Amino acid sequence: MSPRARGVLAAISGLALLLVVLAGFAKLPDFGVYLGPYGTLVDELAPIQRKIPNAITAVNFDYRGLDTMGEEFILFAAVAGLTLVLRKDRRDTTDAPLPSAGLRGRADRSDAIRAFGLAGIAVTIAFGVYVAIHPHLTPGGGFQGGTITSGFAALIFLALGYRPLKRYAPHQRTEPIEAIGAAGYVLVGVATLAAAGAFLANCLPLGASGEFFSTGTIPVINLCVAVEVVAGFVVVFGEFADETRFEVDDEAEVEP
Amino acid sequence: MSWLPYIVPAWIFVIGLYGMATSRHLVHLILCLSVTQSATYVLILMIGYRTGATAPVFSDVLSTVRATDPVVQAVTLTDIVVGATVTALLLAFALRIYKTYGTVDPQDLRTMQG
Amino acid sequence: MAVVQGVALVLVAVVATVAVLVRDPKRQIFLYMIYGLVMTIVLVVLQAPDVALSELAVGSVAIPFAVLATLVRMEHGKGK
Amino acid sequence: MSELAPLAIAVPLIASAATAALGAFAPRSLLAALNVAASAFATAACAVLARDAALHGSVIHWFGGWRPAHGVSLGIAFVVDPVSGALAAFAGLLTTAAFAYAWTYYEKDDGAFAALLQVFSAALIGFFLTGDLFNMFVFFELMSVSAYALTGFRSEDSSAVQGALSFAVVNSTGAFLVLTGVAIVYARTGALLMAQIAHSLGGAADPLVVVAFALIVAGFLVKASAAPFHFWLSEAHAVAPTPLCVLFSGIMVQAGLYAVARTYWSVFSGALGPHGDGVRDVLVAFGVLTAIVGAVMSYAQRHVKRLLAFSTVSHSGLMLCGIGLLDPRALGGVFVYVLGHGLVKGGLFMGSGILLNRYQTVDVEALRGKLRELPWLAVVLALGALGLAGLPPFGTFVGATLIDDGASRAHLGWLTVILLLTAALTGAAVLNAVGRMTFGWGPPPDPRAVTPGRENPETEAATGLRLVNMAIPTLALIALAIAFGFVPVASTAVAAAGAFADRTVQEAVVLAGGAPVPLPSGPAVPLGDGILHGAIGGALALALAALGLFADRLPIWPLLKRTYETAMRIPHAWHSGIVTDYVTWLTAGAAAFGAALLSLTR
Repeated sequence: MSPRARGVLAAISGLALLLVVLAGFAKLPDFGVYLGPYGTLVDELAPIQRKIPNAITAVNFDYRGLDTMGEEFILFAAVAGLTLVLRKDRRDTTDAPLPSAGLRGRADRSDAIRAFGLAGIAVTIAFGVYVAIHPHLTPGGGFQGGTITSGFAALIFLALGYRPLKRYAPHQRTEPIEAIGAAGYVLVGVATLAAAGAFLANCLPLGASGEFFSTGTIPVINLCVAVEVVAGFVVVFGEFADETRFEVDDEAEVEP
Repeated sequence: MSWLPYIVPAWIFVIGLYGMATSRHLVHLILCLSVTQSATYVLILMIGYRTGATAPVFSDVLSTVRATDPVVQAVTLTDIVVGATVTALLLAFALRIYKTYGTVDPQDLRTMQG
Repeated sequence: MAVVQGVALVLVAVVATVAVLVRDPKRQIFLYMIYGLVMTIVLVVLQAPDVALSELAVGSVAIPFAVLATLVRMEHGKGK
Repeated sequence: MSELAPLAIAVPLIASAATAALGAFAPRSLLAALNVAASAFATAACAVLARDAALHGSVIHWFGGWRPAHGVSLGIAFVVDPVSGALAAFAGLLTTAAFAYAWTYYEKDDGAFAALLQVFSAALIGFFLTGDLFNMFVFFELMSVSAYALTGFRSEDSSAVQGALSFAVVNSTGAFLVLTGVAIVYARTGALLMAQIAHSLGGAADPLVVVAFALIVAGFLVKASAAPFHFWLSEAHAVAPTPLCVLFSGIMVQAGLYAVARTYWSVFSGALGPHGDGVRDVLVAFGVLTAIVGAVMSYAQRHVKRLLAFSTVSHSGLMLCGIGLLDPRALGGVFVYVLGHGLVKGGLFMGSGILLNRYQTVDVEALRGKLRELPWLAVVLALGALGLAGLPPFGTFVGATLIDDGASRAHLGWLTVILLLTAALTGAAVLNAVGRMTFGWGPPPDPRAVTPGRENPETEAATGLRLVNMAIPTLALIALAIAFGFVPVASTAVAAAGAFADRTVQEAVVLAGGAPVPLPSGPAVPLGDGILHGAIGGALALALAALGLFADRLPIWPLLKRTYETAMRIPHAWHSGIVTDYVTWLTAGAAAFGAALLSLTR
């Protein structure tokens, strides 16, 4: 199709799809009215059954823990695929250095930027870890905290440069850690299957609601998720940073 | 007529599709795909929303305040992270294609015709 | 609350439209980051703080980082 | 016994993570053994579950131990009925075969291929076994993402990455359609467990239910490569590593079809039952279109892997017709067909992999006359071609017989003819290629046509041990495909499809904890007509292949050739290789599918 023909067809069929979808949406319950028994029941039961104040975490890591396990492996597969495509390719074709500076022209990275960067990195890690380890008490968890924490790798690269990234977040070494995080989740499932007769069923003492060591298996699973998400995103950042690597810069890069 | 807010996710979904269909740059196309996906988050969270309710995080166990649906939030939460990694995977593909062909205009990439 | 929600929803639809219709990825990525921020606000007003945290980290840091790195690499011409 | 259900996915996943973590250090043979063992375990576990489900009724595993309270489900269940168990076992079997075939395949790889393939197979198994609609979506995504990564695996070949990108863009969009459908059905019912959704939907359909069904099914049809959602398939197959094509064509596409059947029968059949005729018409129409487009395009290919890929499109259309008839007998036929077709197609792809390995190309014209060096392979490919055409005793003919029965019961006699013709045409496409490659028959290619260059060989040249290693699984699959026709499965399959389609029993067992119902014995299935049909199909395939090979000796050849080439310009133009075109077709197809369902179920 010519671009014009495609544009016309896309506009017409997009409009048609919009109408079809809206025909269904028109029969949705009014906005702000939630009828379903599922969520209501979880809201009622989670604090009692799991001694957990955060019902979302209870769904994520217990009631629908299998979904989360699947999502963990989606992350795992996507990161593995990305690494495969980028790294193999760099090895095969682009060993020669590229001519000019990349995302971070080192000349214009002043001391002030470095200082802000370091502060930002510290705050990011602190906040991320805090969010990651308290999912059973407050909003947060391995996914949210993990993505925030991994932002430190991006900040190192942006504020300090390529070499510090390689030194403080060596992503080739975090890959096995990512796999371990993913495997950990499944192993918890297998262990609980052996101990309690159902995959991912809780078999640890629940403790008192609101305490750090409470809610049984949830903190364990959360830790696996956090490890995997941090490691996974560090790999993503590292791989893309590698793409903008130019040897000219590597020579002149200053350690912080 | 309180279903009118649902026009928003439907619109985002379709405009994202339109952007993909008419895209002339793979990175643009991938970001449009990501916009299309975000329509599903909005839709799902709107469905679980209840007027006047709080987030389903109870500071005290015997809370009587109504809360929104935790299931939809759990579902969306993991999906966002996954969406991000898939986007990253697609960007890696686009980059690889660029390195070979020197172009990322879908119109110029027709080696698979047939 | 209803007004805030209405405004946020309309805003997110508008920003999405603009982010899609801006064809140049170098400019689109900044609109995409704004879209991520607006989306975060929508998630907050829909009482989903957990989701909002994720969206903030992903939509405003992770994806833009990958996109910018990709675009920088593409500035330098094809390999080999 | 239900503990086996979660283990069937847990063991491959652990093997995958272990392979990824140890890939750089552990010896290759150890990793290969680990992966074959994990796949074999998963296969056996699913087979045991399927057998158990047939003997004692559905096997249910509640994750986290959360059984439904007061008829409301809190968690996720794996619900293994004979059909889902058997298909999961088949997925495991093909994975095991693929691992065996790839044993010495990627010697420079640090385990990523095996790790991803293992995730892919776990996702397939989970997809078949789950009884929860959102969980099904999760496994759908997991299957897709690992498949994208695997498709782009040979990234030194840039067209592989291009194919992977098309695949990923189109399939992700399909997944969003599914998710939107799941979301609105959740808004209506507040449930994600299929049995509970079905219970809650009751027997009434309104536009919301119809649109939810349309979106979910349209999304799954992307995976099932129904026209006009099929464009990604030939690109992904053409470039994906051969062991993967076996799984893509053998079971992944069929997983999409399974999901269509599952969605209809387990979730929507109560609500949409009164509008069954409308649903049937739409599904059969899309199925017929797919069967024809796939067959015609298959016949026009000279790249063997693309040829086989389009033939998969055609057979997927045939199976979609079988599902669309909404008849348990035809549905049983579809399940038999999945197995029969998967074995044949798997064998054919493995054969094409041997060609690629030995000659660094799968272009038919480049291989003209070369296959004489490997006569056994020519025989295998020709046998496979006849299997595609449905010649007895290949298992495909049993499935086709049952689907034909369903068609005549629905008074759609014409459908039988179309399915026979398209299947024969896909067989003819392969026979045509075999004739050219072995004997150098057929008119020479148009010199104006571009000759595809050498492809990147997937492995070191196949000599000695490696050739044997690739030949054994190839021969095994074709042999199994023939043997399968002698197994009296038809009657059991119809009974299993009946149980699969029985929503009320599923609700009682899953939701209310009722006693599982063992599989009743199925009706007798006379195969006499089917053998005749199959024989006609085989003969037609030979005739059509001969037409392609020897028509240049006919006096009307120039006219014939010109007409054919002019007519083929249209479908060739559709398959433009431009990903944005595919997104446009997907949008148009989804809109048309939804609009047709809305108007026919009013």
